[in-house]
Amino acid sequence: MSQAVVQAIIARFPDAVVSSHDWRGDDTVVLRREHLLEVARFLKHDDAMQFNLPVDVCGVDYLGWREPRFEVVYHLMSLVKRHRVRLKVQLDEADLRVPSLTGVWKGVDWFEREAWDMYGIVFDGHPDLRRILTYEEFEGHALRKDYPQRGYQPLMPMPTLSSDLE
Amino acid sequence: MPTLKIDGREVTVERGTTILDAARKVGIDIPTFCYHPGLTKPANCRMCLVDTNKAPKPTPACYAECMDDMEVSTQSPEIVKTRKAVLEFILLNHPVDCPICDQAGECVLQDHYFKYSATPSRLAHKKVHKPKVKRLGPDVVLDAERCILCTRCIRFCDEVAKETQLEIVNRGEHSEITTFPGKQLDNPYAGNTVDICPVGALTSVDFRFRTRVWMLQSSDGVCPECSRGCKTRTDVFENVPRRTKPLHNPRVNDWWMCDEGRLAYRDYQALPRMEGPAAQVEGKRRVVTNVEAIEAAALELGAVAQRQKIGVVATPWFTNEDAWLVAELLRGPLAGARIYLGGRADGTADEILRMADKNPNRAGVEAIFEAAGLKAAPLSALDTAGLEALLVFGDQHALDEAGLEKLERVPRRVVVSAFQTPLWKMATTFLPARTHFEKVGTFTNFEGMVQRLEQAVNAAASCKSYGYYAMKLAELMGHTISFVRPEDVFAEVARTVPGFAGMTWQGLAPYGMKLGEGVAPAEPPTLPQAAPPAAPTEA
Amino acid sequence: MATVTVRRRELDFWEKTYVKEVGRGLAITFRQLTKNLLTREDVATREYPEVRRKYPERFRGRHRLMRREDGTVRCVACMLCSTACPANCIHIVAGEHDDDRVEKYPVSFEIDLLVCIYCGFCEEACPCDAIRMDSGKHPLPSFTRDMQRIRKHQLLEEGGLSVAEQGGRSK
Amino acid sequence: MATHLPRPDHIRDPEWDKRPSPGKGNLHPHASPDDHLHTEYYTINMGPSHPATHGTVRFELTLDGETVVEIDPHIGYLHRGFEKMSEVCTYNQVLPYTDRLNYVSPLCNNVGWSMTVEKALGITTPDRCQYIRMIACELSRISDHLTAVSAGALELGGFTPFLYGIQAREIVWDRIEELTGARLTTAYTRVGGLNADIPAGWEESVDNARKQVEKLVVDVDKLLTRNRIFYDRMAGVGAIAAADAIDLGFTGPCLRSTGVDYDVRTYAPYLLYDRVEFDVPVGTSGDNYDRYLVRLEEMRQSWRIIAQCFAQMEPGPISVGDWKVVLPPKDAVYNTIEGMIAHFKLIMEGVRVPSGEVYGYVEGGNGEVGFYVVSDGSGRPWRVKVRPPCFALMQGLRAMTRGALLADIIPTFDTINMIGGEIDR
Amino acid sequence: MLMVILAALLKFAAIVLGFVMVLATLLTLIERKQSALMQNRTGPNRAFVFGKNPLSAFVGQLIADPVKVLLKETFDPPHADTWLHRLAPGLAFIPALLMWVVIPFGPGPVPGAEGDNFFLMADLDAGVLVVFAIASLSVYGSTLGAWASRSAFSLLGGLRTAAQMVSYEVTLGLNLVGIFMIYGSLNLNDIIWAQAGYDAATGFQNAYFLGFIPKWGIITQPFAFIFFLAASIAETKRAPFDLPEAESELAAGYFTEYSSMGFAVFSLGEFIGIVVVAALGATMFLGGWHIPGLPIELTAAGQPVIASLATWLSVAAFLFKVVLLVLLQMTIRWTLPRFRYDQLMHLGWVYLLPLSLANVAITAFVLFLTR
Repeated sequence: MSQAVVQAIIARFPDAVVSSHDWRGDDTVVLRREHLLEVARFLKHDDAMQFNLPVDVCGVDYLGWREPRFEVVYHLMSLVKRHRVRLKVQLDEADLRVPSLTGVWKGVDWFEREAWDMYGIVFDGHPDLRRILTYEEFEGHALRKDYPQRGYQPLMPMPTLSSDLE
Repeated sequence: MPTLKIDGREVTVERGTTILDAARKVGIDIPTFCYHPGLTKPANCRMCLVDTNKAPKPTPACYAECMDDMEVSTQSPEIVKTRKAVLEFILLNHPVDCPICDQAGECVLQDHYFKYSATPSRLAHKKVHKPKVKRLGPDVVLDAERCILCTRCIRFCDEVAKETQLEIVNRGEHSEITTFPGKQLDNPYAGNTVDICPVGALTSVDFRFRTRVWMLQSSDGVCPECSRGCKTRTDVFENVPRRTKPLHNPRVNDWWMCDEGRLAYRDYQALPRMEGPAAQVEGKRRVVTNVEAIEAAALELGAVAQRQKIGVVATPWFTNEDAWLVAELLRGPLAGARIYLGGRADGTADEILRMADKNPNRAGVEAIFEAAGLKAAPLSALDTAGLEALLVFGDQHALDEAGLEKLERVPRRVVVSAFQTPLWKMATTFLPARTHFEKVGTFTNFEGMVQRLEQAVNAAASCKSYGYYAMKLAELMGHTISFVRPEDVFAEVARTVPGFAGMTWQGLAPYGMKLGEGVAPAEPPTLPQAAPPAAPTEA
Repeated sequence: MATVTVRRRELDFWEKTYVKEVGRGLAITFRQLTKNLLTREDVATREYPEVRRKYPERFRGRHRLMRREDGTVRCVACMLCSTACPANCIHIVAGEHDDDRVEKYPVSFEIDLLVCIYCGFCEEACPCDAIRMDSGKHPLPSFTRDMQRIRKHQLLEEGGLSVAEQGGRSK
Repeated sequence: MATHLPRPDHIRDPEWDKRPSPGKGNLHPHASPDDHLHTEYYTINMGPSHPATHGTVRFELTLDGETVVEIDPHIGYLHRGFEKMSEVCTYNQVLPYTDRLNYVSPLCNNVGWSMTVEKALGITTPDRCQYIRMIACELSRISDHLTAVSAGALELGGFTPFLYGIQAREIVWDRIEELTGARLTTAYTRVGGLNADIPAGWEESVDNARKQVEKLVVDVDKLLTRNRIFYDRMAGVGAIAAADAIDLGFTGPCLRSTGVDYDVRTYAPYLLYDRVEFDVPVGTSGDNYDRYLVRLEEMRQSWRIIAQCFAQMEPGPISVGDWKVVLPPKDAVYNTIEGMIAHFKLIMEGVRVPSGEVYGYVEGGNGEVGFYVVSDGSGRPWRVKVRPPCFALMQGLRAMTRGALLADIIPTFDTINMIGGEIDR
Repeated sequence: MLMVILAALLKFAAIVLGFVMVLATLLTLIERKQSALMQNRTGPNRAFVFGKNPLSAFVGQLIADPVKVLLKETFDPPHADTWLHRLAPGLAFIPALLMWVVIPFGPGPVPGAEGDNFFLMADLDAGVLVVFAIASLSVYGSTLGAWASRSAFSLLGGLRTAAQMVSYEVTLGLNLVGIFMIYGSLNLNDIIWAQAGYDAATGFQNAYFLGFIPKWGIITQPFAFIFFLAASIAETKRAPFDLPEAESELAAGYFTEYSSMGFAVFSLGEFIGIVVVAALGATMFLGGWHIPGLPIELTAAGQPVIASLATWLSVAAFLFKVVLLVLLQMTIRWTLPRFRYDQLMHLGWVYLLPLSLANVAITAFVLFLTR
């Protein structure tokens, strides 16, 4: 329905878009990291876009399925135009940084903190990038695919189950 | 070289290729029941029917050969309907047995029905009843009601095991599999019939009702029961191995393995495991911590000034990594020690898979020791005269009473083993080891095939691999080697042992590599400089 | 469908003096006080061990195992319940039965009620009407964790006869 | 407003963006109302075990006397790894876990989850199923709002209205129990349908419940709404402007209280919300009092919707009939191998969802509950992300309470209606 | 002299232990029962001592509560000043008891006549001032307890207590000024007699307005009564003025860190405070032991039988009025939400205090006109 948004992004930022699809009606644009910030500003401030509601930000780990390994997914909505869009930025494990959108929408603050906490994705320019759901002493990032389902933490010592040379 | 189109995709194949193989080559899956790549093709289940322009009726894809200009359709409405009909026919007399059937979860019938039909039953009559629990042999039970008469088991006995033991009796819906009168399904490969049975008609007495297959966690391994080294899969539930199944490796074992290897996992559960390290404390043997035991072992070995007075019993149950680390120990701090290579006694062999040498890695250990310049005598030539200390690895040594007595005469006896054996009883210092289920590493079979072993079971924290102990002992005796992952050790093996040259850990998947098969190294392999034997430590 | 703005008035003078609303509040609470002194109509509490609520038919309570007509347990240890269980609280050990028609039965059947989340998936997953959660009974408190692991015989004590036709054999 | 303390304008704080990251000694320059007095800030921890921090949360408060200089909410005390657990569960097995997200309106989460998976599957459930889901959602919403309203009263010291509200909630929960078999851990919907149809006589039972609940709500209303003590505690407190609320990602009653009529049920009608008549109440000033009034009104609208659903509902199937999605009927499972196999496959492997990603969202008790699901084509989700509405609301708490009094945190925190299960997952 | 002291002590023991303590203890339970009924609940009814009936449960609960509290662990917070921490509940408790010395429970001899009032421990001319003097001491207990607990929440509660009690004492006192002016005395005994229509100058006369409305304080000073009620609830730190212990903000305010007996003594002190202010209110505004229609002369003279009957009836009337006021306080407590701290101060200083002053001024003006 609002494929128009995707088209507008592609038309306006031809270099920024890696790919796009609208599976099951969810319009999705995969962006290059360098262009994320300007696309976000465009989406928020352009009269035809007006994406004023930051719905969700999260990370996804595709370890063992796809390359690059990580993705940051933004869900945005416009209460004025009543359309939605999903932005994605693909990130390589070696360079897990993405510009923070806190300057565009204040509401992504905690969501970005959560993505940092769960995946270790660094949001450049975030004013207060701390862990949010886990605690400061937590080691590793819990939602990564290589974090075990039953992980143990320094504050909760449990027997190690490693297949290392022992 | 016929070129044909399957579902619109063009493919060129060798003459004589079946449509099924051609389709799988381009990634189109055609369901089958009776077809097995390792057996002949009777085309009796009709599941693989496809439409072709060369025949007025649907053609069995597993049997029909490709022809030029053939156009095959695996998804036409006609075929979809045919498959549903075949499934309905097969299920017509199939009992409502999933809850008690061991195959549920890996049942081809379940998969195909759910994928290709998933429509309700139209049966309005009684199902035909046949014998339910019929023992065909020592390890195989038949449920005739569940059988879909694909004859895979019959063909397997005839073609692979070369012993004609099974047949079909009666006709029509009363047909059933049975053994020839007076015969039993007791050939040494009988367990494979259970594996290849697409439904739950043949089940293993050993595995029957123990657990459900979808709860199992599998890990690839190598069967250690003989030097063939069949590629296997160990299925584990709640950290206990529940069964061993052969995996396809065309270079070693095709799809099969012998029952001996298949059921051997039980022996490891039956043997009493020893998980407590022990050492002499004030003249008595006590259970100590791992670190203390290793230190005690290092002191005992270090107390012997002349390395010639130390005897070392190595085992062909080492992984290549263990062997390399032990070789480092023997080349460095224990250089000059008298080395024996033990292992289990020879057993039966046949032309199919089984080898006489019942140890998994003799070839690998020998190659690595040779590269390290170590000479190992067979255990049969054991001579402990004049030895002051003994370091014994492994538990499955062919040692008779006399041999044990000879060992016991040595005053200091360090034993590294996993189970409670006579060796454990006589050890002055005991270090608990891991079994092959608990290790990551590689085995080299009699032909020099190097295959990877995954960890199937979590070991107790006190149990370590042979290589770890060798590494720690060497470290305590002045020769520091430090590795964390077995992969890293293997990389060293590949670098320093000629036969392994060019092999990589990743390169071993899926079917392994043969010694000498890797790319030759650019420069001759160099062994790391071995430390001179450390000065004897005061005991 | 419309958007309505909620009614929001500033307080009037009497409301601002507190007195009016305090009086109105007191009237309500006093009304309930006297009413509850006289009748128990509005009283929502129940004197629990003596007076028990009748649970609705669908109430998911403690599990029970059903029996066949001959009194044996219907469960054939297919372990679908422990598979469907999101909390992994069902532990079954299967065994081979002497009777060829039964073939498989649970040697032990344990449910750890401390882990159970009472979602009812086991009941839904059971392919032979063996496990049900319609006992209408609460899990009971206990002094040890082990007492919360209810065993086969306890589950059977609650269990009744199930005459659900099964296996299509009678047809 | 009866207050003599100068109150900083917490509608929009221009210093927000320039604010250094919180840390002791790095405080807001204008936060202290009494600059001429020499006062020392002091920090206290409110929670995680504190009567007002239900749901377990901790506020790190920097106070100047009783004035809040800085508030730093720490969440995560109820973090159970829902998203991690979901990755090893089949799509249906995730369902009981969704009960525990917003545990005062579990059915909304159930419906949201099922609908998300159905969206990924590309299937639509029968009308009757959708009507029942709507009724379930609305009952849930009523229980959610009753909780929020009455717990708010409790926290302001009004124990009696709290118990009236809870009594009303009990009545609603009893109806939910009749429908689902459990009051709170409902696990009612399934991918592609429902666990069971509505029980006999349930319509009447719900209607009785409505009468009782409305009577109790009237009492609560009388005890609170026009009472000056309550009014003064709520009105003008915790106010937020519409633009800020949107920018912070607010949804649900909290956003509507600012005057924005965003309601998923009308913006993107799911289920059959486009076939029923109801109003979306909005507030004017976005303060606690508006949030309270909006919730009261939404309860009334929910009863309206329920009545219409019952009137429009017709007999019919409650699940899609496809055996690849929903379990076959028990009779087919017991007696035919076909049903048995389908049953086994669904339990063992779960519903196979085509590879792809969807974001499904419904109007939960607190606002838009979203589920972002990435599927790799197997029976278990690759990644599940919940978009909990109060996550965004809680990050707005700072904007709503800085410069207010310690006591103002309480009603503001309450009207946000933070649910630990949802925010921490 | 010794005898006088002994008699006073005995009287104190009898009245305080026999009435106040019992009533306060009962109140802890009555409040729970009453609030339960207001909230559609049943309330405590499980602690049976003899048979399964409500009375048994009532008595049982009265026994069970103190037993339970006594068996709890006494906990002193680490780093707290242990001695002050333990002393504080006593400091809060004792003043509440002491206030009883000047409150007359029943009729004594006519003012000016010979003899002591049996129902009064200390017949002081400045009786009300004693009450205030003692009441202002109780704030020390709360603040000391709060301070000694060494907890941020306690401290906030303690500070609030101090501020609140200091603020509302002013109002409380001012609202009684009108009464003093009308009835012309600070002596509580005299005030009751005056409400009953006794005039020191003219004897009994003009006992009722319009012939049936008693000349009680509530009639002559209606606004003062309302203000007094509000201020007295604030004095006892009960909802809607329970800021010092505001549960949702400060956990339990100044006694957050108390357990076992310390906690019990604090809460018992609070209940005694409720009874005290109710008694003060009954004395000042509801005519004390005066029963409208019952000629007060009967208690003073005539046949001993009738006199003692009338006396005891009056005592009962006093108790009845106290209980009534107590129940009113409790109903209010369970009906209303809580103020915010600044609103409370605002109410006290901006509304109640000026209004009370105005009330005094108007009373003075009216008195000036009428006399």
